[in-house]
Amino acid sequence: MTHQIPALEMTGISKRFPGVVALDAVDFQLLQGETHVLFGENGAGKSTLISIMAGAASSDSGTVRLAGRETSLRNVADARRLGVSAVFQEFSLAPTLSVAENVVMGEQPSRAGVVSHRAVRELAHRRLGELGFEIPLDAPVETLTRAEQQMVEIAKAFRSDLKVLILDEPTASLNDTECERLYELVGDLNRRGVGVVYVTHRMGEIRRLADRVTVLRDGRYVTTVPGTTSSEELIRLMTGRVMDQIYPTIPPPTSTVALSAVGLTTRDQAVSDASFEVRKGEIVGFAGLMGSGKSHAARACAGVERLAAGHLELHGRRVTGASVAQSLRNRVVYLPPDRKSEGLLLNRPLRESVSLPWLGRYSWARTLVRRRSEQRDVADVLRMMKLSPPDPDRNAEAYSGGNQQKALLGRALLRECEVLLLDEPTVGVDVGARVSIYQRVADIAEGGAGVVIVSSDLPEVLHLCHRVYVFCQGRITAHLQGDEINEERVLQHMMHWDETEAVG
Amino acid sequence: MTDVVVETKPAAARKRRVNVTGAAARVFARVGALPILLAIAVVVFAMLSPNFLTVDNLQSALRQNAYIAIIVLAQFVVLVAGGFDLSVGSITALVSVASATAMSDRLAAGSSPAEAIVIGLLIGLLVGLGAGAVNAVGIGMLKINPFIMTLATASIFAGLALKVTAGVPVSGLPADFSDVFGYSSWWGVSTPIWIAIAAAVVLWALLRWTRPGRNLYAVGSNPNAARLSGISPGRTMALAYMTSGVLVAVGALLLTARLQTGESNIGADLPLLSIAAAVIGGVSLRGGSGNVLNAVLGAVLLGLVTNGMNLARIESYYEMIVLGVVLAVAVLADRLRGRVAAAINAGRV
Amino acid sequence: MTDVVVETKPAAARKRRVNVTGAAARVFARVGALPILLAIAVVVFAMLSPNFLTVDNLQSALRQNAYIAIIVLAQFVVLVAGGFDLSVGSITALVSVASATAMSDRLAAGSSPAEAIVIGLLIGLLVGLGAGAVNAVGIGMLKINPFIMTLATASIFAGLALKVTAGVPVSGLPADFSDVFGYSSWWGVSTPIWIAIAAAVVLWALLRWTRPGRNLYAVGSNPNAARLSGISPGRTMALAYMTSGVLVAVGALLLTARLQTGESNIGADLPLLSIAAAVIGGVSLRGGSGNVLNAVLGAVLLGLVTNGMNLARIESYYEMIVLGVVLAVAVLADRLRGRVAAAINAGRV
Amino acid sequence: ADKPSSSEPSADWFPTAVTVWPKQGFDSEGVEQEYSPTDDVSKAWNICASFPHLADAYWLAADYGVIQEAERAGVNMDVLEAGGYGNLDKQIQQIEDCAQNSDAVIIGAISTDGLNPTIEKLKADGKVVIDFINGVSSPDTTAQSLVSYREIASQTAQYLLDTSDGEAVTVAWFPGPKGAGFAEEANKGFTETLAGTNVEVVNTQWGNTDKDSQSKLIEDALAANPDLDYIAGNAPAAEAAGPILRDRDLTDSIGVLSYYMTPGTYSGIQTGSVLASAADPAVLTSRIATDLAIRALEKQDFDLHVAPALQVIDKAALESWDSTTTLAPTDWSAEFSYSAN
Ligand SMILES: Nc1ncnc2c1ncn2[C@@H]1O[C@H](COP(=O)(O)OP(=O)(O)OP(=O)(O)O)[C@@H](O)[C@H]1O
Ligand SMILES: Nc1ncnc2c1ncn2[C@@H]1O[C@H](COP(=O)(O)OP(=O)(O)OP(=O)(O)O)[C@@H](O)[C@H]1O
Ligand SMILES: [Mg+2]
Ligand SMILES: [Mg+2]
Repeated sequence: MTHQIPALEMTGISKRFPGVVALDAVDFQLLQGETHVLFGENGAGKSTLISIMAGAASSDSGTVRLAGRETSLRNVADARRLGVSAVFQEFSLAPTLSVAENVVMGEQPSRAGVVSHRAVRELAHRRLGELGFEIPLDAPVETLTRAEQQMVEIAKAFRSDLKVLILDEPTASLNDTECERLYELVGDLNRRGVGVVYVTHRMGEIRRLADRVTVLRDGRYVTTVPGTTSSEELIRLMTGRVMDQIYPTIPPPTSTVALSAVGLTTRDQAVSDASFEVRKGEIVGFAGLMGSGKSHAARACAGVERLAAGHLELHGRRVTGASVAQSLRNRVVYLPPDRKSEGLLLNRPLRESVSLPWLGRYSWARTLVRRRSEQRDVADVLRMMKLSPPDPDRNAEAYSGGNQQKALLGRALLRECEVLLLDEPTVGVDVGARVSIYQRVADIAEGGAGVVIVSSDLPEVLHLCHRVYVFCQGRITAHLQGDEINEERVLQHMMHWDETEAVG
Repeated sequence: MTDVVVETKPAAARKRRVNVTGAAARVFARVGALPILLAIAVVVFAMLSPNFLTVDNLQSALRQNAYIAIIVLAQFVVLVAGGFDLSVGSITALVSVASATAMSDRLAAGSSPAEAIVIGLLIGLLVGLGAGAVNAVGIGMLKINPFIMTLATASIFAGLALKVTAGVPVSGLPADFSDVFGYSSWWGVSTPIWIAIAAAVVLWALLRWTRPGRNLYAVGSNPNAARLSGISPGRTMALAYMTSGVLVAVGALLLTARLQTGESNIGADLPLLSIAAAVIGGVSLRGGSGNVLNAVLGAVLLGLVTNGMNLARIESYYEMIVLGVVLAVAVLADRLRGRVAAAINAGRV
Repeated sequence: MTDVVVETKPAAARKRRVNVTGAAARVFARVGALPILLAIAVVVFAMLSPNFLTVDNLQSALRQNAYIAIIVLAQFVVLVAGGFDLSVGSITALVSVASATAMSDRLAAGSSPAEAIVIGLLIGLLVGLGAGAVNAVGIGMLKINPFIMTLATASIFAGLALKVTAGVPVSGLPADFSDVFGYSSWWGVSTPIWIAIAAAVVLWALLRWTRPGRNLYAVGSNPNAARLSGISPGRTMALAYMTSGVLVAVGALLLTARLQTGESNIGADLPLLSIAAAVIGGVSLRGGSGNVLNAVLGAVLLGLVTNGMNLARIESYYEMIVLGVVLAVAVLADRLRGRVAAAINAGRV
Repeated sequence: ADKPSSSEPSADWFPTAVTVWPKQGFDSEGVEQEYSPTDDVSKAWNICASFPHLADAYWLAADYGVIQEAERAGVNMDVLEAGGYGNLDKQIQQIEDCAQNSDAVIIGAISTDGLNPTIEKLKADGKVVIDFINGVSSPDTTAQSLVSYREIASQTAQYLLDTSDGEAVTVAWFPGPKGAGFAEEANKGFTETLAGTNVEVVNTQWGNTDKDSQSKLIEDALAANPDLDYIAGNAPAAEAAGPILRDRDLTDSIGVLSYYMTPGTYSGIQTGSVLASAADPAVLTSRIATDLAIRALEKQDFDLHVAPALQVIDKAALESWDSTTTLAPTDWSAEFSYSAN
């Protein structure tokens, strides 16, 4: 492999955005048949570099060579023609179109200019099949869950004539089992000589996949190391600091019940007959495969989903059917998993997204906004979350994905809560920031709040939670605590709900 | 909205209720609000006026609305791509005066009627294409907001049409033009209706079976996603506006044939009317969805309601009020359909 | 679009060019397109007509546009919340005839002018609020698409206004009404201008300093996010439409005072005009952004251009064309600003 | 702007038969007499004329009238149009703008009452205000040059009574846009005259006076009343009726009447598709309006309300009728200003 021409080579790539240098003379080299991980903190410039490779953005300076030839990629179509294809961090799906249409978008199989709908479905079916994803081909994409959308997104990039495949946090919303097939496919591609650029914050994925790792920090190239480099070393390279431990020690819970749900069934039947409770000072995990109903169970607790049956109690007080506003007044807060569609006010200053539910608390007579104290508190929280760049008055859409996620979490930390329901809280957040987030969650629990973590990231659930409820097909299939919380048991209950009796 | 069966009822009564409303709900969810509203309109107006449900009247109502239906198709194409066209009315006027001027000039210059007609048709289509191209450049290339761009060109094209004619109808068109394109009929159905049907079928096929057609939906649904899939949203949008311009020209030519003159003050209502018809036909103003048949049905519904009210001699104030109510109800009913479908899916009906 | 300095130039020339265009670009990027376009318009029209740049004319142009500015504010509120209001014109007509009818009836029934005026104002504001409430129910509660709902109510309200007056203007208003609200002035500036300024300031304060104001932006920006934060998008939207209705009523009352009659045939251009002014003022049609000052400046720009063209005796067909071009250029310039800002950032200017 | 018009020589429109009222409005007793414009114009006055719109042949004739008369008399003329009958507010702006550099304003009003404050202010500023064609209720106008639409529609109705000769016949009536002053007036005149006669107005359809809208209204009226005898209404309705009736072979059985004249109805009368049309001499009205403005500015004697004589024109009358009183020449294109220099 020594004299091989690199599949992709970038030199001196720079890119500025208003107020930020996203990339500063970055070099990057991708060999044929290797998986090359891009690693760096949130806002380090990974996604920006990737958009330039994929033709989705232009660089201010620098050159791109594909298979040794200098090329200028003016748009995605150019890149695709040269065999470069990408899964972007933010979904790029057409919500009103079907899954099949989305998978083949831009390259519908056609004969003599006539699109064959049969061929479209076959191609989509094959792509999804290769990845082992089972998604109804005719469902409009807007009706899918985030995880399913992620799968469609991945399927779009797996084309037949690939030379370079770029994956920007493709598994952020998938859980381990669902990721496995993807890893295998990446391996297959490598063997066929396809170079894969892979962005991830999950150390496990680096272990599993990386041939080499390029580290970026603050838009600058730091170094490229072999994939076997230890996690501690990678984190040190990324943050410039040594990080001893990711997960904090979690304090023991109290025995007072904060929130309890009995026989919860949602209107849309996504959850049926689920009973669970959260105690003060306790961190409870909701695990489950995609579409298992874990999110909907959490949403129902915060008044986001309407109930068909069952009831909810907060500190022994009935709060069944409370609206979102009432829940917030009861200090029950739900953070949505999809920061773009349900979380942030994208074209408003980031500050406003953070203080949104709490505006009443920052107002005289709940009407006149005290802008000064709002600004101060939001700035404090975001500083603590290590927002980069630390300027809450930039529009939310101008932040990197991970930083948007931090801001969303900041929303929950802005005010003290009784019950905090975090749905996929650390999607796309870098390891360094995750440490401080986990620490905050532990602190909040210690402060007496009940915390629910809904997550597809199994390690997160395993390490952070006192107890775990496992969901399958809308029902709770297991209730694990203490030593019972381990990977095999959780996985087993996720998939075979009939083997164990539903827990009441 | 949908009645959920309450738990306390005896099971038998419950069962029956489910069956009756259930069947109705299922029909509703299947066919949508539009055919039902059309049926209601037909029944109501048939009761209000004995002349409504005659072959003659229905044929005449459809013929009157044939060119509107074509312009609704033009609007439809643009809406699917996530655009908006407020200039369809002005383009109609401009095409009308341009083609009429061309025909009457040719005729005056001694051409044969057939030659004059062919040239007039060509000029009309070219003007429509050109007007569409202006929109296309502004929206597709310069990325000016479609609402503003077409509002601007609406003003510009109307100014041009007036400049050409000073508001005086252009007369002296070949009689054949009007006879063939305005008043002839084949197998008992008049030509404008045939042309509208042909336009709808062609457009349907283009949107369904060609790649640019599919791209239109993709761009309308999420331009950024389309871009990241290698589709140029700008170029696709430009294509939509040019197609739209040509379709408007077809409608305008039919109208000119019916009026027998080129008119600069026609079409003022068309922009909002065509959008309303398309939306009633289930097209989303956010782009990326809608089907040709329903858009045409939307135009037919509005046309029949107006015709019916005219026949029933409803006072013109009330006509305005009724039309407003029909619009709102049609869209509301479509929303309701979504709910009913969801309820059926959730097994609650 | 933005001129990027080419590499081949000698360094010295390059440097100078950067400084000159650079400074201009920086100013442009800072203040935006609107003030620059306003300045250009003023200079051009001052050259074309000696009467343009007189205190009298500017005062008169502003006074003429004061009520339009208020209606632009009404449109602005709704646009910020992610809505759309095509009924502002019809509400204007309805408020005008309703308040005029009330005043002239009171006066005829022997009330004092002051009493009649107060009642007329109240009725006018209530009708505006009521009309806004109809839109609010349709859009906020029944979730009918704003475009269609307000198109429907535009037709309904216009029908009602005609029904109330039977097409005949309502005269016999108290002279004081017109004197005070249409023609008086304070410190040399006429009352309608003061009222427009007051409305703008109040609205600005409400949007900036109150929770409902902030909620408006949130709902406009992302209704789902707002909902998950305990804000009801429906209720917020409803609030926007009711505020809008009241603002339209204020504008309509001023207009009625200037006309001294209640008229059903006013405001036909207002819906599109007000949206155009707001968009020129940088308001996004996708909701969630825009500021009051710029929206008002947008109205002023359109008003001054029309006034200037009238003074410069530009042929009215060309006026339509020029107005269209100004619209497109204003929006294009605003887009350009973003690019220039980006280029400055990238160190390319 | 001073391109010579190749049309009819513009000098010989006078003397012409007019009715003169001693006061504004139609309440006083009118006197029939001859009218000639003043030949004593001391300077090139600045006059502006405001139209509701300039998008049809009727207002084009008015445009022709004011521009030609300005040329003949040697004064400056500016023409403004408000873009339609829904835009009263815009018309006021235009009048205020143009009044700034005009000595006199000729107003074709969108609204009978809505311009009163504007006119009051113009008067206070010492401007001459001539009310023409549509009519306003303001007491502050200097003079009026306008015919009564009520009268003109009434004459149309009278013609209908005469031709139907006492038989019981039906007519569908298309006055024009609801709420527009001229259409409301015409509606009164038409229905009043036919009230209690054997002519029954079976269908009244209001609508915008574009040919497209009128065309639909006619088709619907025909569907509603299959055995209709007459169609009467605004000029676009009469124009639109031609092809529709021919298509249904009804040209001979349904008579078409218009209450004002346009080139379309004129050629309709020639070809027989229109039975008759009232001729409201828009060109003369406009010329007289211009002359009234000049007389007032010159401080000469003038009449407070002048209206040219009305006529209903059918094929028989067409021969002897001078179309230049009513229609702009076919080669006339809209002019927005004339400057005398
Ligand atoms: N936006 C949506 N539209 C329609 N159905 C949905 C939507 N979101 C979720 N569902 C359905 O609701 C059910 C439960 O979804 P939920 O989001 O609670 O699952 P989840 O376990 O959180 O899955 P994921 O890991 O994908 O987030 C699934 O059957 C899914 O199909
Ligand atoms: N559209 C934009 N406008 C302004 N600034 C932007 C824009 N997109 C990205 N940036 C800035 O560029 C920098 C790099 O962002 P990028 O998205 O490449 O980070 P990333 O490494 O992918 O981070 P993450 O791990 O959070 O996804 C960030 O500081 C971000 O704020
Ligand atoms: Mg990223
Ligand atoms: Mg979930």
